[in-house]
Amino acid sequence: MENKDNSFGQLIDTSKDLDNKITSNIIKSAIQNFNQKIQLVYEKPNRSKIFVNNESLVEVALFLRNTYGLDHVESMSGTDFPAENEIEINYHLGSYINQDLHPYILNLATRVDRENAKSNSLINIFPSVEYFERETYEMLGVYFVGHPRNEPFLLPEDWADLPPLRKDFKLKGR
Amino acid sequence: MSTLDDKINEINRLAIQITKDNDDDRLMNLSIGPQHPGSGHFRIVIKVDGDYIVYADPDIGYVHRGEEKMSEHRNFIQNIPHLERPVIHDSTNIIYSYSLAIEELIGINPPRRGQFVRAIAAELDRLVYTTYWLAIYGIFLGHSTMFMWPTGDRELIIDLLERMTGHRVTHAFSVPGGVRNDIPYNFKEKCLTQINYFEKRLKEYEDIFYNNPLLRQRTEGVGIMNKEDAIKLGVTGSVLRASGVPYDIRKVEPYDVYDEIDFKVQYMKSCDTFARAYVPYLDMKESCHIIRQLLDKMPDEGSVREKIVGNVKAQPGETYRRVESGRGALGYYIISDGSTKPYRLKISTGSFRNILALPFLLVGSKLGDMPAIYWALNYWPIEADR
Amino acid sequence: MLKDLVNPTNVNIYVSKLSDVLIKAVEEPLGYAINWGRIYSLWPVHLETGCCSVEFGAASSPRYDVERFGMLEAFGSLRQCDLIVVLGTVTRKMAPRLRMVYDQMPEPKYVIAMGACAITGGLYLDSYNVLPGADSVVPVDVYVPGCPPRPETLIQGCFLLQEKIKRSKIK
Amino acid sequence: MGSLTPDFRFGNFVGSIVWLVFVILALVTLLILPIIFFTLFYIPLPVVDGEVLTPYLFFSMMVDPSRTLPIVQFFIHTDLFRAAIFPGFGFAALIAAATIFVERKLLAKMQLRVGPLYAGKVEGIFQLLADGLKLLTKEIIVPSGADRPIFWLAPIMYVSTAAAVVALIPVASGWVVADVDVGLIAAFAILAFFPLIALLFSWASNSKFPFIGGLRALHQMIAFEIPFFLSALPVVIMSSSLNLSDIARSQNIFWNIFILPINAFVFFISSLAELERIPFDLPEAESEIVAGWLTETTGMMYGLIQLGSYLKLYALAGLFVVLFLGGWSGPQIFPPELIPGAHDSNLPLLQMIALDGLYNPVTVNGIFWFLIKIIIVILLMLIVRGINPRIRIDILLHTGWYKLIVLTFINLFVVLMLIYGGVIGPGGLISAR
Repeated sequence: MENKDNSFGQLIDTSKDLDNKITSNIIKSAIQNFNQKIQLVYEKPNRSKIFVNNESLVEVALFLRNTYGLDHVESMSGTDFPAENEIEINYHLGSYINQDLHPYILNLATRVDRENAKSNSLINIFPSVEYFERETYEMLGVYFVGHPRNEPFLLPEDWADLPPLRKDFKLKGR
Repeated sequence: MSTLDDKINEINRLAIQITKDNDDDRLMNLSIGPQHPGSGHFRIVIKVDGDYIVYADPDIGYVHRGEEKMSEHRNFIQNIPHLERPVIHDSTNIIYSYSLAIEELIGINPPRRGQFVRAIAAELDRLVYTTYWLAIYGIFLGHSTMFMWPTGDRELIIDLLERMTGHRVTHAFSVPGGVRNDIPYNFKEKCLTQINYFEKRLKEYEDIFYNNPLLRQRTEGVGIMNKEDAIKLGVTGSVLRASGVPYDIRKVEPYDVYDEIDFKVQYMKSCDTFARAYVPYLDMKESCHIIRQLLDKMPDEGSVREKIVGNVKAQPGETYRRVESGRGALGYYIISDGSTKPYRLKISTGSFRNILALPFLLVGSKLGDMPAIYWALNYWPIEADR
Repeated sequence: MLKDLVNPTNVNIYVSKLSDVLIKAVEEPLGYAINWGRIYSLWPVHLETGCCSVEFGAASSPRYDVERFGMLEAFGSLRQCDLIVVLGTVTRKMAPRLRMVYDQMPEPKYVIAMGACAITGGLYLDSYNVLPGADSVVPVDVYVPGCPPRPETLIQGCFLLQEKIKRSKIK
Repeated sequence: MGSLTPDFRFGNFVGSIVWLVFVILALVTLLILPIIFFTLFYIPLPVVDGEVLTPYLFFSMMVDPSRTLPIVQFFIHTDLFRAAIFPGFGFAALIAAATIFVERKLLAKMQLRVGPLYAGKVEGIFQLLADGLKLLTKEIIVPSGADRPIFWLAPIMYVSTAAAVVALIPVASGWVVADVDVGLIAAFAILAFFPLIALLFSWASNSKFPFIGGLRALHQMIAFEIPFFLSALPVVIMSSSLNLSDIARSQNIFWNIFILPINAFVFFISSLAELERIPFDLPEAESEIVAGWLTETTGMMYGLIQLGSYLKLYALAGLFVVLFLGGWSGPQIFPPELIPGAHDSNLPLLQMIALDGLYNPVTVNGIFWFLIKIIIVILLMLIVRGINPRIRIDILLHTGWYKLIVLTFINLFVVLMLIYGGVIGPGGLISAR
């Protein structure tokens, strides 16, 4: 899975030096701790993205929270890639405790199978992820194991169609 | 006072229990909303034991319009009008971070004067938003004068923005590459006059509203969310700053020209509802201060917009940009596949993150505190629903 | 002769004629008076369906002040209200609630569809969760266009509704 | 919506009224007058002052002032007039209606608005009429599962209870509907009915929010009734009477508010709580429990309850005036006669205009000062609404039980000390009697 060539993860701005050394330290130590399980996708000023195997998502998240104080989720989203038959889940982690990491956002990405979309919930590590995961569940149909409430949230209670953010859900007239 | 983890477990246990229809006869089920004078476009299902709330569950989505899906079918410029609709009274800020993200994807930089004009519009919009918020807070607490005064003064700032952009609330003013048009003639003087008047009025608001002993009694020591809980719940904006975390994106990750501006991050350490109600007020004061500096430092001439073609293609890649809106961090996560439309667009709004704190604050408080706690969360339902 | 005129059938006819005359005499002035009362006492329900609620709030601000026409802002219970202003987008989740609110209100009741979304769906024409207009859920009396309509436009819509009430007959 | 008439014009309205008048005239001339005259043939007419009272004589008596003024005088001293019109229901309802209008205008002016403007050509003075007409013709919805008799009765009970309190308020010396010796206790006893009606109605309407509102009303009553009684206790001690007229009369040297400022304050606050007005409008708190116990009221039920609550406002303001502001006492500013010399002249028209025999300068003076004072008190009650938010139920209970009761006792002890010191009270240094 992790050997796949990710066309969406190219570096956009490689010329600038990283102004914050801590951020690159995070990536380095994370990769050292979980060798082969973590893959660096890109590194930009104040932003970086790492790709994690779905099985080790929880332990990586726990490591990041406990070691570096990435304590809350700025955003969490899922993206449908029908060509690769996968759904990518992104957790944008930020920190309130660590003063040096205030401007920094780490994109923790993982991929699940599209047909049997099931991922481990991070709700016990980041309580702030609760509503984001519920939203992802109904918008993309990813079931979060360990999340207490996988149920409709934004959509009507009687929604019986495909999850709307999947690419094969067509809008009328489009 | 139990810890946050206990509360989370308790709420989840109750949620499961209620979905199983294991109702306790002692409790009364109340559905606050969507037609309720104390709710906006959403519903809170609460259970009360006497006057105490034992369970609260926000039921949002009444204005869910599928903006994220719709924007996959429109190109980058066409997306602007419908993306600003979630917060029509703070529309510059919600487009601000979109513009920043698209600028990063396309690879352009707005001219310096354009950055200043954009920042001025954003700060004025923050004033418009916060005065409306304050007005609704007044009416929620039964203070009808506090509804009328801010809505009246808000019109003056709206007049300024209308002169500047051409519409009352939905400006579509900030675009990728700068702002749509230059500021009108004599804008600077008008703006300064208006800001001076508004600061005088802010003082009067404090006298009639924040210094009112009844309001103090109602809000002080109510709905306490201490620093650790606030961080754990990942709240943002004024709610976070009222819990003693001085975190303002304008300061910690300055965008455009905010690194040249001298301002203080307003925060309070009392962690209660009064702090959450008072921090936006302090923000308004700070915004007036910022607008003065922006007007002062703005270059007198120069272009305000870097023109891009209508059907511009972005480089493939992804970006996450955020600004400090009236409700806190407002981020756009955009994935582009190199075409003229975004492949995936995700809006992470402050309201959606703050509403998570609502059940934790409501559980254990009294029914009478419900409107005070709810609206002090700086929550705008449409923005959360998108 | 007299016996022909005064038989039960004829008396019934006379009485009904008389009552017709009386009803006609009383109905018109009373009707005008009641209609006059209704047009200056339109209390809207606090039901917010979309983002036009901001401009609805602005319409009761000191500058526009809809209380001049007898409209009260932020009124409590829907049982005492006469007017629904559909404030913008009607989503699929909101539509049953909108209908429920309409059904619970006492007669006579009026509906104003405010904003492009409440008229046709507006910008959200192709969205999966938005109905193409509020008139598929509730009968609409007046459409107020704009995205969002300015408060002046809403006030003009209220004038149109008043005009409509003036011309309607009392039941 | 029904069919549309082609146009609405004021002319049409006038035309329809003319048609109504025409119909009435035609009916009177063609039907009613003949019937009257036929009956007059068979009925013996009464004899008044030695003359047979024919219709002609009746009409001629009506225009003779020497005969009509005594009739009017007799009429206004009947109990029916007092209960229905002057110091009773009609007068209070007029003041209540004026209060609603003034409240809306005053709040609007405080909030930099204009308030009602277009209903009625001058400053919207007919706004209330418009609201009333609309509410009269609204459909009345009875919720399913409601207790129908109580649901229908409660609004009427509310208004009649409010009218009962109004009946106890003396407007001037001798001008009171029910001059009972235990007037103060009766007033408090009747005032305690209101929360019970609220609770009954909220129970009868079979809905959740009204139920919470009714319970809140009961809580509020229990917390505020005791300071309410206690704040009136020193007044009773000082004037040694429970009769409201006697209490007002006993203040002709000094008003009670000068000796009992704290009690007057407590009484004012408690009456705000009794009235369920902001900041104490918890039973109707909109943002928390929709409209509280009024949630299920429709149409004229709502109108009646509003009328009742404003009647109550008048009654409590009147009670405040009687207990603390000296009732109707004030300097005599009205002349002994409306037109000097009218009593002695022989011109009947002049006597008619001067209301000879009807005009009593002391009474009119009393009514004038009473009205001035009551307007000031009502305005004070209205202004509180513009500058305060609503408070929470537990703060309210705490205020009632812990603060107000203690405050009343402070002033009570001061009064007792003054009485035992022989300064005030019956036989004191400064005393009314």
